[in-house]
Amino acid sequence: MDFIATGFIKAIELLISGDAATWSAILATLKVSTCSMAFSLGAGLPCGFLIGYFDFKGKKQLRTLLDTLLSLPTVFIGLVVYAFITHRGPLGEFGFLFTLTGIAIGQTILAFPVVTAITAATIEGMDKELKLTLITLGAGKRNILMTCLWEVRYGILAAGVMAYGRVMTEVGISMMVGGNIKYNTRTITTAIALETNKGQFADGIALGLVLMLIAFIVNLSVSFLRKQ
Amino acid sequence: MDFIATGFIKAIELLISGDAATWSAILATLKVSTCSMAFSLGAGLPCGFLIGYFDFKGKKQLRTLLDTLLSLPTVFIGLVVYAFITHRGPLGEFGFLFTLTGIAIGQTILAFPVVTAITAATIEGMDKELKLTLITLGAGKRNILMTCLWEVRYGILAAGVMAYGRVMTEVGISMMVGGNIKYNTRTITTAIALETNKGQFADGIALGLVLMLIAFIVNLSVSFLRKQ
Amino acid sequence: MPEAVAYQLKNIRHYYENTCALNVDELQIAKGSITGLIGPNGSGKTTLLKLLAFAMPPSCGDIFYNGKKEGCFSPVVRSKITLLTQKPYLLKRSVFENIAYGLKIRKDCRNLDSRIRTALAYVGLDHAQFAQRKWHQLSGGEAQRVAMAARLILKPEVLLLDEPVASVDTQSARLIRTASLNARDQWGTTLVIASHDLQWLYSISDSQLSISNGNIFATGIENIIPGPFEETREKTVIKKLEDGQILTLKKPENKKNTAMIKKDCLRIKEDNGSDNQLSGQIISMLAGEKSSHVLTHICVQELSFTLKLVPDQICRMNLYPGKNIVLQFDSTDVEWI
Amino acid sequence: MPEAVAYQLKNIRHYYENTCALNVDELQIAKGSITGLIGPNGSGKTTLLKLLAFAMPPSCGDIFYNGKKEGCFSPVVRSKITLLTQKPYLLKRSVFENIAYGLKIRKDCRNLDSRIRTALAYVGLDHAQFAQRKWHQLSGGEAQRVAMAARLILKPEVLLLDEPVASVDTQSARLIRTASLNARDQWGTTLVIASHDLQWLYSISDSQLSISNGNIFATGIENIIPGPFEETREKTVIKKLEDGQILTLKKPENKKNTAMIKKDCLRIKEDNGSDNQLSGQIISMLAGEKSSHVLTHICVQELSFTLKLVPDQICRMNLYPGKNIVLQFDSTDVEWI
Amino acid sequence: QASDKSLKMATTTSTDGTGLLDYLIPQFKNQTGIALEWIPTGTGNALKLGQDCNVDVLLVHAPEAEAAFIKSGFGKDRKQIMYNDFVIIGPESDPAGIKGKKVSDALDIIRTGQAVFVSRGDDSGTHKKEKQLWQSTRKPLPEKEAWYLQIGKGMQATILLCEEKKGYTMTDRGSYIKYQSVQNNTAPLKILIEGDDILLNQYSVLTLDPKNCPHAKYDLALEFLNWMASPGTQKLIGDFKLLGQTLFVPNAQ
Ligand SMILES: Nc1ncnc2c1ncn2[C@@H]1O[C@H](COP(=O)(O)OP(=O)(O)OP(=O)(O)O)[C@@H](O)[C@H]1O
Ligand SMILES: Nc1ncnc2c1ncn2[C@@H]1O[C@H](COP(=O)(O)OP(=O)(O)OP(=O)(O)O)[C@@H](O)[C@H]1O
Ligand SMILES: [Mg+2]
Ligand SMILES: [Mg+2]
Repeated sequence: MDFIATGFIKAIELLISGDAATWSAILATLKVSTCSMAFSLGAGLPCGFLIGYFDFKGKKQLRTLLDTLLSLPTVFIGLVVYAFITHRGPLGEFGFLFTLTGIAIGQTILAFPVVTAITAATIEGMDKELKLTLITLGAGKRNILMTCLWEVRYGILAAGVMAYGRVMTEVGISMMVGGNIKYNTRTITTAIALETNKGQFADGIALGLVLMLIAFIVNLSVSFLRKQ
Repeated sequence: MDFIATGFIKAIELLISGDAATWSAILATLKVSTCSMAFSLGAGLPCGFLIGYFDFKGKKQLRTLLDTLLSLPTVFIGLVVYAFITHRGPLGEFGFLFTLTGIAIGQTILAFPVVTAITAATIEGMDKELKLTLITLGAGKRNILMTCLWEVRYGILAAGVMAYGRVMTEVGISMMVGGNIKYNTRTITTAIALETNKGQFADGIALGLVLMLIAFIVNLSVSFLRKQ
Repeated sequence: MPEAVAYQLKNIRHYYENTCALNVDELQIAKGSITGLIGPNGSGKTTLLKLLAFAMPPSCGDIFYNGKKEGCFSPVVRSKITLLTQKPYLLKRSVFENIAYGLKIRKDCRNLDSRIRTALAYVGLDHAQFAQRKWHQLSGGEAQRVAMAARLILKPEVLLLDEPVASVDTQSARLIRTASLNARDQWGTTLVIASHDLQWLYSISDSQLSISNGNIFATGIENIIPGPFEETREKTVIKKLEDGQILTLKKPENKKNTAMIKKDCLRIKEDNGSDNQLSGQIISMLAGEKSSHVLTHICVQELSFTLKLVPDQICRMNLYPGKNIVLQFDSTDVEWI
Repeated sequence: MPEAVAYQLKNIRHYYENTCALNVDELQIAKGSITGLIGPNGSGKTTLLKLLAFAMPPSCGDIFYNGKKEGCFSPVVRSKITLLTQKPYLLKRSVFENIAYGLKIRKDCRNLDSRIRTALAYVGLDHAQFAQRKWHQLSGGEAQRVAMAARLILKPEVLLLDEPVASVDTQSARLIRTASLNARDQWGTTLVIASHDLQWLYSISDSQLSISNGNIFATGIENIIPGPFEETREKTVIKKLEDGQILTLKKPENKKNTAMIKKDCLRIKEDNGSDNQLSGQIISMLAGEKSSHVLTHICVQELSFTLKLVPDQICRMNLYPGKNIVLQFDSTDVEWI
Repeated sequence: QASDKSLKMATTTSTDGTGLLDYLIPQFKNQTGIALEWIPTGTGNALKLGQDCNVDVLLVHAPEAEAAFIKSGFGKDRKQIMYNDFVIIGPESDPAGIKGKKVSDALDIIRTGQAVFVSRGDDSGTHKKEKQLWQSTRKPLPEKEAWYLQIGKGMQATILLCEEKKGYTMTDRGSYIKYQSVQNNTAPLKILIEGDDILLNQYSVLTLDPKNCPHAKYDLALEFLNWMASPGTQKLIGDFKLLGQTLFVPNAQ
């Protein structure tokens, strides 16, 4: 139990003292999570919309597949990304291995099904009258997409925060693809994993608290989208 | 790249040959995920309903907090649970450490905010007329809860599969609380992490595929709830 | 023995944010009565019905049902009172399940199938054709009627109907009327019905309440003259109509800005005794409840008036819809609200 | 010069799953006309309007707009044709934003505020009071009227209205009528309007289409006698009413099971020439479009009939709502559909 | 500029976890101007990263696997740098009674007494060493036995699990000292066996064969290898202490 209390104090120390390693990890975490969220939302929202909006043959099967992709273990994604961007892999020449870019690629793959699945479910639960109303008001395809997403914004917000939580907390991809290089690709979660592995539980707790503080600030700043 | 192909073949071999270690991990995974899903749904659905259904002061703040809990790193949860159930901890006497029960406790904590947040968002997006209709048809509090959840079942299903994905893919808790003891508390994800650490990428891929196969079967079996 | 009272409302106010949507000082609704609720959009009909259904508590004031103050989840309220909402919402299941829902909640499932057949027949829907349809496979009016059937099957003590015939065809409107009267006669149900279809409402209700701006008048279908008015030097106010005709009304007490004239105070010109003489046109004539009088709608430019005429007068004056007439009333007959 | 044609429908069939909801072999709608759509619940009005709005493609058949076959997302269709849906859905934003939405899509935002003020005035809503309200802060009728304003502001070439006055008060119904006529006169808008409020519909439309079971009759407000019928030994079928009265109709051709009688073929008893003599009661009388005739509804047990009477006859026979009369028609005047 | 004077190294968790690299590498940067980044991971994965040319140099401790690595044409030069030693630890009360025994005898006692023994089971250098100890008893390796827990985790986690289970395990001395320091020297697990020859643990630096990995920075890697073996660095290693105890003994030839 002590290490939790110690962790609390250490968390405050880390932040105040401006510990370089910690701040580097915070920065790395922010960079990759921002990147992967941008890409997964950019791709996932339209995909989720299409799946939820239209009725087509094989929709149910596609949804089941999507649900299965939610169970993609992060280490597995890490391995597959590794296979592609390793020096000998098909994308080896870009040198993405052990870079934040590599992690962002993996996390995008992780977050994409989350965004897509929740968006699809939300759009599916949308009032059918909305569709008709938009068409009759003269909305084009683009307008329909944007307006529908805005109409179900609480659901979309849920998709976003869910994907964000997934990205922020994953270790497998960052570890495998990023390599956990200090001052470079070490993110907060890989740092926690490392400290824990070293038996430095208090440090793990401290870093965990730092991570949640970041998540809290981010969530707070998007909470204006919530219903008042 | 080769190890992905090799992994495919190994996955089939593992399943067919009835490899004892693999099957033990499969069983452990099924046990804890079932347990933690049952508890997190049991607690998360009502909580999510209450948060989404009622308007109360501080609701927005509570939602932000809930969103932040989505970013609880699994290792962090693992550490906290560890602190409580270690033999020096307050719940030490129950001997939950390094047991599947311990993992299930941690995973329940992991899945609970997921279920709650998505349920709340779904219930919030529900047609306000439904509430009125149920009351006027004479529904009691219990009926309202059950019927509302059933009315937004696609959203609830999304909450379920999302939490399931989270539980199935987490490593931190299983590793920390379960201890990754072979033939005992080793789950598929901890096994993947181990193989990857050993550089046995093909085995990692194979186990990942096994995990996704399980997830696929589970998702398939709940997909009857989907809109036809 | 005095008539038994189902509802008693005292000093009810209901606010949405800061605007007062309902303002009832005193209201009684008798058991087994059928009360019509008439008023323009936004006058507070739905608000009143929701309060009567105990679906939401009033901002202040007390509602007594059968002499007792009840709350939202009191068993009496939930099992005895039902409201057909203005936008009927069907549960995402079959028509059968929708209608059975209320009974299943009450754990009362004897003869489910035959009771549902009866309920569907009440609203003119064929069991074989509709029972197994999904909620989204219905036209607007059919959905409305299914929702009505789901209320009728409960044999409620109080049946509150919010625009039950809004998108329903005339034939079905007649069936719903029959079913409602039936409910009252067979089960002693108390009904309160809001509707803009005055003809239909008039044909079903014993008495009418008019609502305007959240205020209730128990006097039946009244004629409302909305503001603005101009003050004159005498103790009157005037309103100019679009074609230049002028209404003269006695001055209101403080702050009141809506005028009301009782049906009985309106006359179609026979003498020259009134200070208000308006030329208008008869638009429609409807048979009143007991065929002994005829509800006549007269349009005077942007205003519309309703009169109760007796057949005699109609024949004597050769009145028919489309005829131009002169309407008259005394400025002193106006009440301000 | 022949009248310009806005719509031309050819061999349209629309199926929901396996049931045919609409079946139109040929239909033309002239530019600038106002067409009323009349029919019982589930007859296919909404289906037809959705097809005319190109909001869904018909299962088979072709719809030509201005002589061209158009698809759902053709720019002409999307910018020129608009439909007020039966259950108006408001976007989850303010009233102002709801009404502005269509214009914003068209990137036409000049004088937004004043145009919205005008649109709100069309439907009788006050800009100051309503423009900033949220979508859920409206009563049923107010929401309906906001939806209407959102269509009117577009100045569409075609305005399709699905029960625009269903939950709207009489005063506002009149405003909507004025606005619709205005749209036709000022912008040359073609209107197709479905409504169960026959009086209102009759007062606005140039011509009426009756729909029954998905079949369209261009002949106006007809009288429909639904089955079942019993066959007799002669070449007739009969229908027994609840009180024992009997209708005799000529035998239908194969499979048709709904009878129709034109308004002109119905008479209120003066001679004894017809084989069908039904005692019924006048329920309502409405002024027709140009005040030269009166639409009279007569109820004969469970059936209702509509007649066009001239003022002359009304005065001569002393007709008024509530009066019991005898209705007659010849069995040979019946058409089968 | 940074790109031509930088190196990536895969290494085992122990060198990172004890803080040795944090102590050494800044000096390396000072003296040679080469920025070295290291990826702490299991020995198995470290070798794999070298084989795939994702790093330039390796610092590992699994002599047999290293030999095989070079033999397969993946590695070129190998230089012994230092060693530390392994110890067998267990509860202070030592219920099985192995204190001070020879390693192979102690393991036999554990096996027959079915005392809990925690194995890292992660194919790391330490795990390989442990298997070597079991082989020295000339009996088959334990696998599914209930008392033999293979947990597939890092050394610290293994020690902590061992503490919870009140069992025995084998660890490198550095990890044990670290464990003690975290527990404020009140750790319930104590060293029961140490000093046996078989318990020595050799760390080496390996460079990659440029034939296999033409893009790897062989020259810089060689510079690192030589720097590690240089007398100055060797002294630095010898001076590195945790809680006043020497962790690594330099032994470059
Ligand atoms: N949720 C709300 N928030 C704010 N104002 C509301 C809300 N609901 C209704 N109102 C306002 O309260 C008044 C009364 O509304 P109510 O729904 O009772 O009217 P109504 O008589 O049923 O009208 P209608 O005939 O259009 O159904 C209206 O002015 C309306 O704008
Ligand atoms: N989605 C659907 N699936 C199956 N059947 C449908 C569907 N929508 C409508 N129908 C059926 O098609 C027929 C025509 O429906 P439509 O909505 O066009 O009727 P309507 O004339 O508009 O009726 P109302 O006056 O009740 O609005 C009805 O019998 C209805 O039950
Ligand atoms: Mg209302
Ligand atoms: Mg319709």
